[in-house]
Amino acid sequence: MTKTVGASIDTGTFTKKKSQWVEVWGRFKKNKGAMIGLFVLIILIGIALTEGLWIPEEKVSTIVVADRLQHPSRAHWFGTDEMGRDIFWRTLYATRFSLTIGFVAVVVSAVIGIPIGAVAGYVGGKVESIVMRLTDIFSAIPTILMAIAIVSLLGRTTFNLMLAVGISSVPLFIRVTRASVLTVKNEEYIEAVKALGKSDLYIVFRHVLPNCLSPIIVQVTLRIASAIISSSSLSFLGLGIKPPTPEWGALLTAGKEYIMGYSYMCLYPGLAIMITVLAFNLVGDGLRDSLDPKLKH
Amino acid sequence: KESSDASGDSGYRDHFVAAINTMPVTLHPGDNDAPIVNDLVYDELIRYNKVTKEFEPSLAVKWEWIDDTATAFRMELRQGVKFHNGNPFTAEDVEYTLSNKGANSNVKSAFDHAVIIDDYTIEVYLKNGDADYFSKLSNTLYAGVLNKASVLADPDNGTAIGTGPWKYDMKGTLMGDTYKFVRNEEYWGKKPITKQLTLRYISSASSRLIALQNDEVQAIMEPNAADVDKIKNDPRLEYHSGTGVGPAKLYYVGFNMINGKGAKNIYLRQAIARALNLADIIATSGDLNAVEADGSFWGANTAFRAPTSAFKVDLSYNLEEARALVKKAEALNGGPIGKLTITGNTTKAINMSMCLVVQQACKAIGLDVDIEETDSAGIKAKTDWNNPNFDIIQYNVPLEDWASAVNRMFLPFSGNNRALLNDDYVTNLITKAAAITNDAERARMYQDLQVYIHDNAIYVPAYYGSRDGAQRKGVEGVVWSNDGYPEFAYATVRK
Amino acid sequence: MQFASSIIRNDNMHKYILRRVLLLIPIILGVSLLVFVMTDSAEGNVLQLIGDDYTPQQMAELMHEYGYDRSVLYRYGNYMKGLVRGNLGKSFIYKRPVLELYLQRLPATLKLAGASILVAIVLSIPLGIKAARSHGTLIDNGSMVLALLGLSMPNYWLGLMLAVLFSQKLHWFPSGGNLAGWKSLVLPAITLGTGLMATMTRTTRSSMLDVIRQDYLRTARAKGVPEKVVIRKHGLRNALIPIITIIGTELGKALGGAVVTENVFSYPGVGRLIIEAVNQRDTITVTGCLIMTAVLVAVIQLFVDILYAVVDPRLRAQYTTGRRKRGKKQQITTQGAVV
Amino acid sequence: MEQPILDVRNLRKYFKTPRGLLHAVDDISFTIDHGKTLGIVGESGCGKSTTGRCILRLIEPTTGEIWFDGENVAQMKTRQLRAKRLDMQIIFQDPFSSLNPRNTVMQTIAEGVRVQKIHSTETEIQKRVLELMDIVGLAERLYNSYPHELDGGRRQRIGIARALAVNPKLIVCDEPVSALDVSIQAQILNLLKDLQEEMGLTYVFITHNLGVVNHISDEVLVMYLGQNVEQAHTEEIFRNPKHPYTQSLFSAIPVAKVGANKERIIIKGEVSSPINPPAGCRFAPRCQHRMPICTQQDPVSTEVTSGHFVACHLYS
Amino acid sequence: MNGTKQQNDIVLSIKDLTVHYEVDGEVVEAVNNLSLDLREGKVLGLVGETGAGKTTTALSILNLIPFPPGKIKSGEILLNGKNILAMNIAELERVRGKDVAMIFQDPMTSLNPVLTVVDQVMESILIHETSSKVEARERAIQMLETVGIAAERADEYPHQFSGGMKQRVVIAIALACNSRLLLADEPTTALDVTIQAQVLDLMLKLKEQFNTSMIFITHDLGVVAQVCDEVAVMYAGRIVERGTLEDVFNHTKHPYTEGLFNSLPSIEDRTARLRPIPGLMPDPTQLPLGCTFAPRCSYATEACINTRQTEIGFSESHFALCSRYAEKNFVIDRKEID
Ligand SMILES: Nc1ncnc2c1ncn2[C@@H]1O[C@H](COP(=O)(O)OP(=O)(O)OP(=O)(O)O)[C@@H](O)[C@H]1O
Ligand SMILES: Nc1ncnc2c1ncn2[C@@H]1O[C@H](COP(=O)(O)OP(=O)(O)OP(=O)(O)O)[C@@H](O)[C@H]1O
Ligand SMILES: [Mg+2]
Ligand SMILES: [Mg+2]
Repeated sequence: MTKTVGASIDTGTFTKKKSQWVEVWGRFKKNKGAMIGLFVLIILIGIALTEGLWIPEEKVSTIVVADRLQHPSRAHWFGTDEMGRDIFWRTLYATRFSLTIGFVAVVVSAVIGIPIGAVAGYVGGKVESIVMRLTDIFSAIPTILMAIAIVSLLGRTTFNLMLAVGISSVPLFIRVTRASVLTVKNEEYIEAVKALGKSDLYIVFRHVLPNCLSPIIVQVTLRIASAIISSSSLSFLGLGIKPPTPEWGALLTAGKEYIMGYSYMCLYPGLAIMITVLAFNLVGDGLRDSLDPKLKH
Repeated sequence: KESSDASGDSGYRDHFVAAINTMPVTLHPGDNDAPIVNDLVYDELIRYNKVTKEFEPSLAVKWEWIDDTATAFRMELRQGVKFHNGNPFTAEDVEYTLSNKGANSNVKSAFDHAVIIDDYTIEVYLKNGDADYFSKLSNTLYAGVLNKASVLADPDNGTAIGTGPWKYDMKGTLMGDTYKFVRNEEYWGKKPITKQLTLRYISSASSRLIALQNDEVQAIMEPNAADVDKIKNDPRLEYHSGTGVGPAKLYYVGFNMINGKGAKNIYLRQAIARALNLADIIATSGDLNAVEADGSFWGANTAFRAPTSAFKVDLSYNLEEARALVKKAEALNGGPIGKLTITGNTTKAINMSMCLVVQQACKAIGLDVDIEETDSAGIKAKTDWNNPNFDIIQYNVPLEDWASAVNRMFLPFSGNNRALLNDDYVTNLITKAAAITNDAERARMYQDLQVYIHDNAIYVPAYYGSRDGAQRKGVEGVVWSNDGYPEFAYATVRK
Repeated sequence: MQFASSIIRNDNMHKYILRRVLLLIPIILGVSLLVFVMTDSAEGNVLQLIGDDYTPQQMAELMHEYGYDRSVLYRYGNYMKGLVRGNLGKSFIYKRPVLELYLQRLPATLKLAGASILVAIVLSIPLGIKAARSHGTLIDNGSMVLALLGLSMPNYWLGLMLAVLFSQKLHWFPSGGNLAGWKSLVLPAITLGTGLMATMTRTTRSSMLDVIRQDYLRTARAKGVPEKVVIRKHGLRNALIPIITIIGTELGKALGGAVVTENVFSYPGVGRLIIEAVNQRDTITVTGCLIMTAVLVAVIQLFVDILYAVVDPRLRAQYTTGRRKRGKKQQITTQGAVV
Repeated sequence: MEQPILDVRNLRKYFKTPRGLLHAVDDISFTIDHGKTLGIVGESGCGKSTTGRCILRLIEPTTGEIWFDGENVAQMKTRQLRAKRLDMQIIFQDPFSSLNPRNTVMQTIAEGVRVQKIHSTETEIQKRVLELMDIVGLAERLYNSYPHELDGGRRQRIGIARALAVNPKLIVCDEPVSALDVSIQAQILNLLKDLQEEMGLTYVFITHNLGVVNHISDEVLVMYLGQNVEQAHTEEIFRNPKHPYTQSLFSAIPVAKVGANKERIIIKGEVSSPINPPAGCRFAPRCQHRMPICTQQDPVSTEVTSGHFVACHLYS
Repeated sequence: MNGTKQQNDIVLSIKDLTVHYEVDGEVVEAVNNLSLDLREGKVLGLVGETGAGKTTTALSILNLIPFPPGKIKSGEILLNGKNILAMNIAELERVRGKDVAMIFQDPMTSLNPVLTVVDQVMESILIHETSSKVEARERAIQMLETVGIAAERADEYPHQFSGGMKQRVVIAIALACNSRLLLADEPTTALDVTIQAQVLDLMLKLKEQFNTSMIFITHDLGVVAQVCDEVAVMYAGRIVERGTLEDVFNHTKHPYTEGLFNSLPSIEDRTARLRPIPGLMPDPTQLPLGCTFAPRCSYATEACINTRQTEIGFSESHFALCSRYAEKNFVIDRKEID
């Protein structure tokens, strides 16, 4: 075999561009809103991860009857609740619960939804139509109703709440994954890999799923946001987390009975939810824009 | 245009709306957890006057035991009373009310048969002695009188027919939300002034108050304790705490006496009892007029109350003593107690705060307690007699009718006994007392019962809950009672 | 609309509608089975709740009456037998036919969902178009921030705040119930509509942005079509297609969101019925309501699909194949050209 | 005579579609000798790619035999097939969708090298990848680039390198140059020709650019609506097209020469639907020479001169 | 043709047009100092590789460069003597579709999917010619028939048509108002050869019929040879060579044009090795300082790399942008064909 056939031809200019993720990050950085969202999220996640280290337990859960229903003051920045607990510390402490609920719910739905969607999209045929019919059935019931049904029937525990919110958004993940698998699987490089004699499993995990990542990542971020809202709505309806657990929805629910005279009890947890959800939405939007191939060209 | 009838007064609005926090669910009085509607539509046979503590005639004009063991009585009925559908009220209707398929089990389970002497005289025979039967008949939930003919003709809606001052307006009524009534123009008793009455079910206290301030409703049940000051300071509103003679409900902590950790360990139960600072529980209860329970279970009828001095064991709040009792309990147990669970019905926030206080109290004496949250059905499943599955329970019992309360709480295997007590001593006392018509003797027996229960810390009573309400200025005729639901039958509002 | 009816009269459309209606059957089967199986695994039983102070014998009778002494499948079978005859069973708690309860509540919920969707459509479409056309400007960013806020606000929270402000403080609208005519609808509709509006504004904007990039708009401009007409006639009609999908799914969401809103405002709709039923473990009512809601959503979806066909001629052709999605390789022409 | 490396017999591929059976490939037979190039030409949708994919069994043929190297690919078990596929590779038209955007040049090519299992250590693999890049004319510095950083020509080279990595005997080239500009197209064509010479590769070259087919193939097969209408040596078929479709097709090629495009046969109408096609010659609806028999009976492929096959009633 | 006549029949005159796209802080120099004239009834072929700036040039003529990111930096586009770039939007709308019409590159996407084809054809008639719907429709149907689409299919939607037919519809739209100038942007690239032949044939016939001037954009030299009278070869935003068909094809002057011809497989000599232009087009955001083609040019000198090319005229009609011709004896390898 002679050494080269066409090497001499490649003389054209080549400007090394940044790697894709660097490029995505570059676009993301330009989006002010997304950066603010990311900043807020990092703080929130930081609080969630470290709160055990610096938030005194007794501030969060000890009942101090004498301090009941104190309006915000220097001693209690956000006031105290009906059990005399400090709302500032509770709101802060709730970060972990609320984020965990959002994350776990989305992990539940992603872990169930993505493989099913991937298989349905990749295998196609009967499997696909059965899966999609089932998905139709599932999604004929509005998500929140579905979650209500699940939580009320399985029992009102935190775990079941996460499960319910998670399960109710499984159809979404199935759809999103399937749709992007469908486009990816028709790409010619998949066929090229097949021609190399690779197994389907290898192809799905090595080539198909990595290329479906963008819409899934975006969906995950946005779904965490809506999972936080859904779970707090359930709490509000009396089906979710119970008030003593420091979780924003539960704090708010406890506060709703005091909305007339002690509206601060609703205000701060409500703001916390809003800010968190907003941050996730901003980041999700930012990701969508920066991952969107349409904007690449 | 104003109606010209006698009770009509142009100074009053035609329509009165009240917000209630409890949801009437069916049209059958005996099957309805919310007697607030029952009192409007149905009449009881005997009326219990809470002030004089005497029975008064209602649809029955005369009643008396015809034996000594409280198993048979005769009753004479009011004549000329008409049901909403125009049917006359007769003895047949009474028999039917006590024995029909949907009849409340409180009356039905004791009912054996009836002998109708004539249209207005009836003899009723019970299966076993039940000295409280008359008091049961005074409750429209247990024995709101139905019209046999209309129920037989229409099993679904026929039960909506009563003899009471108000008739259901079925068109405007939306079960579970809005209950509309029109005045019964043919009522045998005192006729209401207002022509239309609407009860709206609003579950959130703050929403009820907003509706009141907005004049969407003219009276509300149970405002939030935290809002009471607001109400008092609002010139348009009036606050009413219950004016009845006794407390509405007893909130208590109970133990699983069958296989819970405290079942065989009296020291553990006593330790927990002594660890509870009732003042804390009350302060966090959200019940403004709550009263510390003084060791007895019922306040409705003082005649049955044991004097506190009769108690042999001091179970008052004392952490030192409580800790010592824990030591004893551990010794009895042969080692550390381990984790306990307290089960609470958390459908209402009040229950949860009580669980929290109990948890914190136990922590103070070195007991580790988990809270298990569940709803009513969950509680019922947990306290299933075959498979009870909890250590401590937080629960409450209504005190409107003390006799049933005592049965519900202490009678083993009664459907409602949530703390699972299976004690021969208690059972014997209760069944014996039930068959005694002599009040003094019964009172003594019940007092013994209380001492026993207290000293053994079988139930730890926490506080008597109250009922309250608020109304707009100009509202008249609402009876804000503490030991039962408010009565809206004669509610009116000045224009 | 005559156009629409002519489309429906089209034979293939008939078949398509029939197919869609038949699709309801598995949905109903699936939903009811799901609920039944889950009910069975729940701790505690509604009958224990009802038969609070029943004797064991009475309890046994009750259990028998509702088939609780048999397997789930038996009860499921029984239920389905009833369902075929349009009987959704009798509520454990209310002791009335579930269908009757549902139908009593449905109009209120439909009114609420309809009003909020209407509010959302009327406000969001112009706003979305405006935002897309002024892409990157203050108007665009401002409306997008607003939309995001609307999306991020828990709607029960919004509802509470609205009630405090407009009922308690200003006395403009009733704080709840359904006794004051259209006024009763205002606050709940705004509460429910805000989230929908947010989504719809965003969808309108992005779909409009998509369309603005399309070649056929350039074609139109090259013809000398005035800019306004370009947007209205060429842009909007194409942008409408994803918006219609969104309206369909949002209506479904509205029916779900109504549950929360109705409970904030004590509004007597299906959502409140469901929550009360859930609280009372009235599973048969929950089941019935879920099934009916699923059917309703499916029917709405059907209407949306028909609406689609009105707007998008490409889809009309699809009805001949009965498939919505067009495969990449299926763009085959059947027509021989006439030259 | 030497056995042909590829012998396709009566290949058919029907797709089920909602509107009916789509006859994408309908009874195609041909053979290719070692080291030769068979050009397949035809209009869009006539089944060229489907044929190519069937050869590698990337899609399952409906019926037919595909004898490759003495074995029938169409009958193979999955495992056997996977091994066999390494002797056959494919290069695609679209340089944008044929490379995984998340893999670097190295990763893409190495995937093929790894399959071979000859090179075990990472350094060996790396060495082999660099060697292959060199062969297809990719500068070493592009080693860690991603496809989106490269132009179409370079991307096409990566595709070629990936195919070469497994040392195939046969490469199906599915319009490898259609998406490229002429100057780049020429670079790739030269590369393919050189590779063929050096490595003795056999090509199935699918295209609709007749200039390219003329340049690169030894033999040409003209397809129309899933069927083989004419097949002959390249020179023969360009000099002497027999089938009316081939004639008009060839006359329609615009030639880059002043005054070269005078007499052209412009056929009317467009390709009809491949779904449930009626009996008879598929080209009949557009054919100038249509006879009654054309719409009744399928024409059979006949050898009009040595090695020149035509399926047309005019010649039978 | 005498001088004055020649001046009068100039339909389009582009002078010194420069168009840039500004994306992510980088400037794409899409069209640079481009000048050209088009005479009445003539077809000018604009050839060049992908990204050479052909479409950008055509869009500039309609003043339809998308802004942002595109921006016309300088230049003048005189259409019948009036400067398009100086017009306000109302004037532009009057010119577009009436005086100058455009056929777009991709027939699949340039038709509005939700309007019937006749609607789309009659739209420009309604805007520019008549306000009567009936009349406009009649004329639109006539136009459709002219391009070979039966009247009974006028009320169908684009998706019901094949690619070739869609392109005919696009042509019908462009021709609806008998514009004097037609810009055809690769009208046949997306089509199969046989269909391409049909469409080209049709366009030529129509051009004869209406005496339209045309800018025909393509990258297929074969098509140019078939339809164009004049040719302009673009490279990296500049016209590197222009002249009559004969000039450019037979007396090629620019090395890039030569490279294009050398890259084409020849029908006659199928074994001849192709001689492609090495390398790639320069990155339009970083155009070389000197001659943009110099890095790939086998004739390039040091001077070519460092200094801008100058335009050399070879005849009244034939120009090339190559500095080497300043040297006396410079010739390129490609033989002149007589
Ligand atoms: N997976 C598939 N499902 C259904 N139909 C298909 C599929 N793949 C191809 N077809 C159809 O089969 C026919 C032949 O397709 P094929 O891709 O082989 O054509 P081609 O000659 O390669 O066309 P092109 O020149 O456009 O690449 C076409 O009508 C196409 O629509
Ligand atoms: N909207 C745009 N934004 C940014 N850059 C653009 C845009 N449109 C064109 N360009 C750039 O301008 C240059 C010229 O593009 P143009 O479309 O005019 O080329 P072309 O010759 O028509 O190419 P093709 O043959 O691919 O149609 C290219 O580098 C292209 O990337
Ligand atoms: Mg192909
Ligand atoms: Mg272009």
